[in-house]
Amino acid sequence: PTPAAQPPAAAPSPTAAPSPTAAPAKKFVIYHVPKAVGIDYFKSAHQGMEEAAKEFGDVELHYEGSINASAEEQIKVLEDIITKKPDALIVSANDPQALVPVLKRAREAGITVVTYDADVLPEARIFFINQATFEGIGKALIDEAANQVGPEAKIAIISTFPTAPNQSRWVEEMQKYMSQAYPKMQLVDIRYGEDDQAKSRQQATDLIAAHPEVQFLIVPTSVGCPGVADALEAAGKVGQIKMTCLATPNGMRAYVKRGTLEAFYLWNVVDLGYLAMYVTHGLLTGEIKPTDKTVKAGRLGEREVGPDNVILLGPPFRFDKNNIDQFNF
Amino acid sequence: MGWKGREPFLLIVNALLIVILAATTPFMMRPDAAGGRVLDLSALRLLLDNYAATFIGAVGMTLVILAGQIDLSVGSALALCAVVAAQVSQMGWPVPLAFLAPILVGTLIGLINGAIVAYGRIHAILVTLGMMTLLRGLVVHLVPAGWVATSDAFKGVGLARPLGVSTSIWIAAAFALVVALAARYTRWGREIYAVGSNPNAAAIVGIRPHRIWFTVLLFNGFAIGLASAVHASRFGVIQNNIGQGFELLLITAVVIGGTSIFGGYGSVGGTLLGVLFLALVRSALIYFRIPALWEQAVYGAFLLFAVGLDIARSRAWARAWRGGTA
Amino acid sequence: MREIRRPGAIARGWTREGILLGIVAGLLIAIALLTPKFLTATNLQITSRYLVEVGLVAIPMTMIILIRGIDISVGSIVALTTIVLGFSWSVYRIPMVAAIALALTVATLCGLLNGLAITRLRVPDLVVTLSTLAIYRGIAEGLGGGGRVYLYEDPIMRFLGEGQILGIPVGLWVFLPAVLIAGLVLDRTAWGRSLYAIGHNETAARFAGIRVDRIRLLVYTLSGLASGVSALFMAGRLGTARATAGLGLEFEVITAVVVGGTAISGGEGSIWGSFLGVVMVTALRNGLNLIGVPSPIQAMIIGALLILTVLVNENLRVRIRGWVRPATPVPAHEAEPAPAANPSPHERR
Amino acid sequence: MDTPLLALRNIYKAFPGVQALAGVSLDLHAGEVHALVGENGAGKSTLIKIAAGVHEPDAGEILIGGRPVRLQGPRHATTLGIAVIHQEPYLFPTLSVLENLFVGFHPRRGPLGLVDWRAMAQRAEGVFRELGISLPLDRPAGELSAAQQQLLQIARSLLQDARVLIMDEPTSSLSQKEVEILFGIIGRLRQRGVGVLYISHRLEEVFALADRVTVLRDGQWVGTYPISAVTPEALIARMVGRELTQMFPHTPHPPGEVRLRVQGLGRPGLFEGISFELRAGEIVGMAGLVGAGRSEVAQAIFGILPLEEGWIEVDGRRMVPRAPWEAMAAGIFYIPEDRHRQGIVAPLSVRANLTLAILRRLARFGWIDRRAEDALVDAYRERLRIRVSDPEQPVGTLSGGNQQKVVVARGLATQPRVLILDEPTRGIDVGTKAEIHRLMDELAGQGMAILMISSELPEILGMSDRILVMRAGRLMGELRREEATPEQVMALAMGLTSNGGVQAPEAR
Ligand SMILES: Nc1ncnc2c1ncn2[C@@H]1O[C@H](COP(=O)(O)OP(=O)(O)OP(=O)(O)O)[C@@H](O)[C@H]1O
Ligand SMILES: Nc1ncnc2c1ncn2[C@@H]1O[C@H](COP(=O)(O)OP(=O)(O)OP(=O)(O)O)[C@@H](O)[C@H]1O
Ligand SMILES: [Mg+2]
Ligand SMILES: [Mg+2]
Repeated sequence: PTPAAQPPAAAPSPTAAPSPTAAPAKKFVIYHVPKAVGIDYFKSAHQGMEEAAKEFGDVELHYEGSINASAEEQIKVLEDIITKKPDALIVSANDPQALVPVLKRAREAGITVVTYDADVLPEARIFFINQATFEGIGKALIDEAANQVGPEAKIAIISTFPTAPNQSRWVEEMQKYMSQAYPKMQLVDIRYGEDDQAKSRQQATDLIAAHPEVQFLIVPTSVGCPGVADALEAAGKVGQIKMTCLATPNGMRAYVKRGTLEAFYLWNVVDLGYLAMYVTHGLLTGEIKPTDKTVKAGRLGEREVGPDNVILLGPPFRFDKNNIDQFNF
Repeated sequence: MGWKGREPFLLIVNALLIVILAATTPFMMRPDAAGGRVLDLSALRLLLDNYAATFIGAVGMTLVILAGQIDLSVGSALALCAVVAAQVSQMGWPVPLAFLAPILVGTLIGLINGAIVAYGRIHAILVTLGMMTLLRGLVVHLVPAGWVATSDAFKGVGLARPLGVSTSIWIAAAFALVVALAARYTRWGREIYAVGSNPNAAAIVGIRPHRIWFTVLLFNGFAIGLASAVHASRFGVIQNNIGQGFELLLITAVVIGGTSIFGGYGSVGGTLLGVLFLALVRSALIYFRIPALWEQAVYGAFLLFAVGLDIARSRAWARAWRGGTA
Repeated sequence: MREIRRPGAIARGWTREGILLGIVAGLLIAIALLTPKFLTATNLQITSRYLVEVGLVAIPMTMIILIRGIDISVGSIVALTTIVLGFSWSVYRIPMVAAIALALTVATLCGLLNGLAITRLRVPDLVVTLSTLAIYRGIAEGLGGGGRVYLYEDPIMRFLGEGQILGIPVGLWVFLPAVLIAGLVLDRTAWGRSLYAIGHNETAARFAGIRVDRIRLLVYTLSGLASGVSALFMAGRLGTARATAGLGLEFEVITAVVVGGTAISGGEGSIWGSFLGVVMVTALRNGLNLIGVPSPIQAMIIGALLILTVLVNENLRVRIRGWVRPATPVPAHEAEPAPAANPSPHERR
Repeated sequence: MDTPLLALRNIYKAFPGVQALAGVSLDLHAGEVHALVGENGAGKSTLIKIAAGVHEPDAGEILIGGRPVRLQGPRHATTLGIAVIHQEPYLFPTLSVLENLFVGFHPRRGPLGLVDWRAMAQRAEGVFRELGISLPLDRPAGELSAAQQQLLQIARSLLQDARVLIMDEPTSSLSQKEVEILFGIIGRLRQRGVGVLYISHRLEEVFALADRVTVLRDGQWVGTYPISAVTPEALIARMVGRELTQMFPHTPHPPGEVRLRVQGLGRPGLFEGISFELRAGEIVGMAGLVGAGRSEVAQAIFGILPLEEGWIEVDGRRMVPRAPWEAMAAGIFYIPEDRHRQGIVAPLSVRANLTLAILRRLARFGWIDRRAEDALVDAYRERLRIRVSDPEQPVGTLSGGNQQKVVVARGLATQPRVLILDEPTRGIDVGTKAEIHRLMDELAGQGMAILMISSELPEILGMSDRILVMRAGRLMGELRREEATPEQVMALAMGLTSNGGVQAPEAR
């Protein structure tokens, strides 16, 4: 419960091949820096990147990150990577601002910086590959609640940390959309599971008991989602209280099949990685320029570049019992 | 020592908390269809259920602290054991084996901690600090995907409710009872207190402090193994960051329960009441609708206030005691 | 009677620091040999910034642990300081210098409050700082409202975070003198001596007229101040103020201090040791990153190395210690690393 | 006599920097009380620690019941029937008195061998009855007074039903009454065939109890004598290696102005209505039985125990000290009785311990002047004959008496205007005792006001200009040097008669 306990020396590093020494042909050295290692979501994105890298053949891709998803540790990782002078960085940022100085330094050192999944301030990167807009996700989740329990649903949110950038924005957008589209819908409480499944479970347990009127839970985090689903199962509330999440298919497959939740949302993470790699590679070869208004991305086709150099992958995807077995990430 | 221990105080505070919660929130009394209020113990049961692993871990930690040592590796050990439990259950092993495997792993970790402390002659805080990092690295390394699923049969054990109470609570209660009795009535238990109170004096009366430290760390490993089996059997998936901050939670519960952090004084009962206190306060914050942003601050203030109150009380009583009988 | 040694106070406890110095030196050489990137100016500059942030807090932490206390609220003090700094500057638009002064005042007050609760209420150190760990961070979260402030534009903050004087990061200009002064104070002054006496036997120290409570209050206040200063450098480096700053800092600091040879049972240790501990932990991480070890493996290596270092240090030291420790009578067959009788927790004060 | 219960043959033991024992032999027979005497640091405690399995001898042989044994540790010695009261209190401060009595050999019962708390309580009550004491069974031992801790240790050793009982200065913090009870018990044990090895610096105890006496000097065996064959003077000469002149070097000084006035001091439950004066150049003795509350009064004056009633006046300035440093600033210093808890900082060096209370005076701008410190340490080392191979040696490795000397030296070094000494010569050998007394006399001569708390009647009678007697937290009366007799002091202390118009208060 106290957030202070992290392994003191959990830190950064690379996974892939040993450092480039004598490559015959010039290869682009690209580091993929996720929020943290050991999370399947980023592994899936990496899979997409590898797929694209294979298509190019001239990319040496590394996967490096800290054990904990914290901006401080991510900065340490980044600084050590910059020391190695790679060609490009693909980053999912733990903090939109804290990473700015270090990424700027990277750019000053001539390194191409692209963010995906979680952005930093535009000045610190060239493109941001956006999986889905905040508005789109807020809308999808709230609509799901309205569809399942009606436009007057009493809902509650169980998020990660109050300081988590993406989650805070999603929550914001949900509230905004809710008041516009379903003025009678009511947000009863917001709780934070701190990216810890036991904590998420406890918070969910207490929340549904403390607010017996709650009908629908929204959990915009793949870490918290199974914990909340477990809480519903343990409390015997499955069916009475419904829920939806942002989560990955592999993690939630069993719950969906059991009927603990009907559907959840995400985007195709593999495609997200694929797109990020295409954009990065294009920047390195000069095929894509920072000022371009559209980019081409292999099997995905073409994507538009929005304001602030944001490239959108597409709308969020709804996973349910019928389609979940088509995905493996 | 009765008037000095924290047990009576915590008992009263916990009872008060429960009564207030029951009277003012849907904690135990929920509205029924007719508009009245009916007794419903499910929230309390779920609360105990969610903290069952904490109870078990805290009991183990109590012995370690009583003996004058500390174990910071419990969080990482919990994670490793839980991951093992999940994987074993996935491999289709029978449920009892899935329970046994994490216990074995935990005991092995305890054995290593204990052996280094006893034969390396260094304080457990140093060993377990290193172990905490090492094991967490191992867990992330073993579970690169971030999580492993538990089998349905295994999870079913955690959700089963023989005689209306979940298996987790049965296990925790039985474990705590046995350890509480052992601490008071076995030679080992008393030697733990003696070594924690004064290892030199213990050596003079023929107790081997290092042997005691070895055994409590070993035992704590066992306790963590058990805790993680209980923990894991309640989740559908086990994430590799599980148990982060567990050590601090256990230590908090132990010292709130009145055990001296320098060893030699305290009780298992106090620790149990300490865990219950922490759990109730955490939940109360939600029932009382404290905004989540201020939760931490209120929680901390509550801890400080409660312990401060108890210390003021025991000082006042000590004074009265002296004045009264002298 | 044999010749009387007159070793300086530094030399008296030297063995432990000596061995650690050897280990750290060996480690640095090993890293430098394994990766040429380690000894580059940029790398050393960047790494030294973390060193400063952890090291500044490690100084008062060493003193606190010396007197048998502990302060695990430091990370939360960092968070609160950062939030106060950022929000007073951006929301209330007060000048950065004033915001810094305000932030440092708040940090010092946090330390002072810890000290007051410990000395006045007589609540054990661990309980107080466990509570304030939650309280201070809670207030930071509450004040920050989950938001953040971007500090990167401010020149003072940028200077703290990235500035250099004579090619040496600003932080080091504060940290190294602080280490030197604190180290000498502990070794050579009456005040420093008192810390050791309190750590070993608080009652006896009190009977000798040492103002135990005032000292305790002071070291906790210092801890608050140092956390505040550390927070400034951290905020400068991150260019951001938000409530998650300093999460887990207490563990890093305590690790460095105990690896540096300070005994958590009090009375033994030194600033020099803690300094080496900080260097070791920081260099180890940085080195492993540069070598390219994946982070889970890294964590395992660091954990194992910590244990190994302490094992080697303590056991070599025992071999060559003479009477570094009291040879309180102990069974011939049981060497005792543990301290003598713990004073009763109910010891009347 | 048949085979000795315990025999030590040609024992050697060295510690870093010192040869503690060099070829010492000793045997102990059934039903015998064998006294062991020698100066501080002579090696007495080391010898019995070897017999108790605490230390391993470098060379030599231990025979128990005639059979040579190699002791594996203290528990081994215990199982062979050896019980020891160590000079340092080996207690468990956080554990109850009851538990302290039994740690290491809890009575157990049932098939599971569970600790039998009821039997423990019963046996404890039994041994307390035998000793004529009562200690609160559920109180943590760390809260007991030094005297109570010593009684606890004695009770503990009696509970072990040993054949050999070794006592290292068991009476050092006991007063006459407790000592007599202990002697009664030793007498009974002797009849039961128990052999008692008895260490004491109080020669009158040695002569009252012992059958034979062994003298150690500098770790060497000097000789073993039947008690009838030696006189106290001869014994001292053998211990010290020279003749001692005067035992209590007292020269009365004309008392000067009032230095300390104590008015109506009270802390209900501990002491009440304490009023007296101390004049410059005076040594005032404070007598009483153990637990009379003398230490408490002294500690209240020194600001350790918060006062609830009354005040003190130092050189005419009224104050209520709330902390020792406040009392020190006013010119008061207190040398505590409980050297382990309140006196030494065991792991720190002799030097650091000795100067602990005057660090500020030794410091220039906060930095300690090492030269001045060393000079001071050397001076007191010589003066009090502190036996230490190197001032950097941790105090905890000194012999008990030498630790006490360091504590006394620390107090003397503060050069206060009012000095309170609580059992200052406890555990100190006759030679140094005289030296400390000489120092006190000298300091009084220089105008210091001295209050000496002591449970040793000869010391009280020999050193004091006036004697205050306390009983049960009250001041029972005051005797002038000329009129004081041992009987009068004891009578006041035990509340038997009244003297000089002072009426004994009701026992509480
Ligand atoms: N653990 C130890 N380490 C180093 N020196 C020691 C140790 N124990 C005892 N000594 C030394 O051995 C010598 C003998 O000490 P011992 O305690 O036997 O004296 P003693 O005769 O009992 O004196 P006292 O009457 O003062 O108690 C002393 O010089 C003492 O400093
Ligand atoms: N034999 C005993 N039984 C019960 N209580 C005791 C006994 N001896 C001492 N006490 C308690 O301990 C308190 C302090 O005892 P302490 O021996 O310090 O008194 P004192 O007069 O200062 O003794 P000393 O003669 O050692 O200086 C007393 O107030 C008394 O309540
Ligand atoms: Mg002795
Ligand atoms: Mg006394």
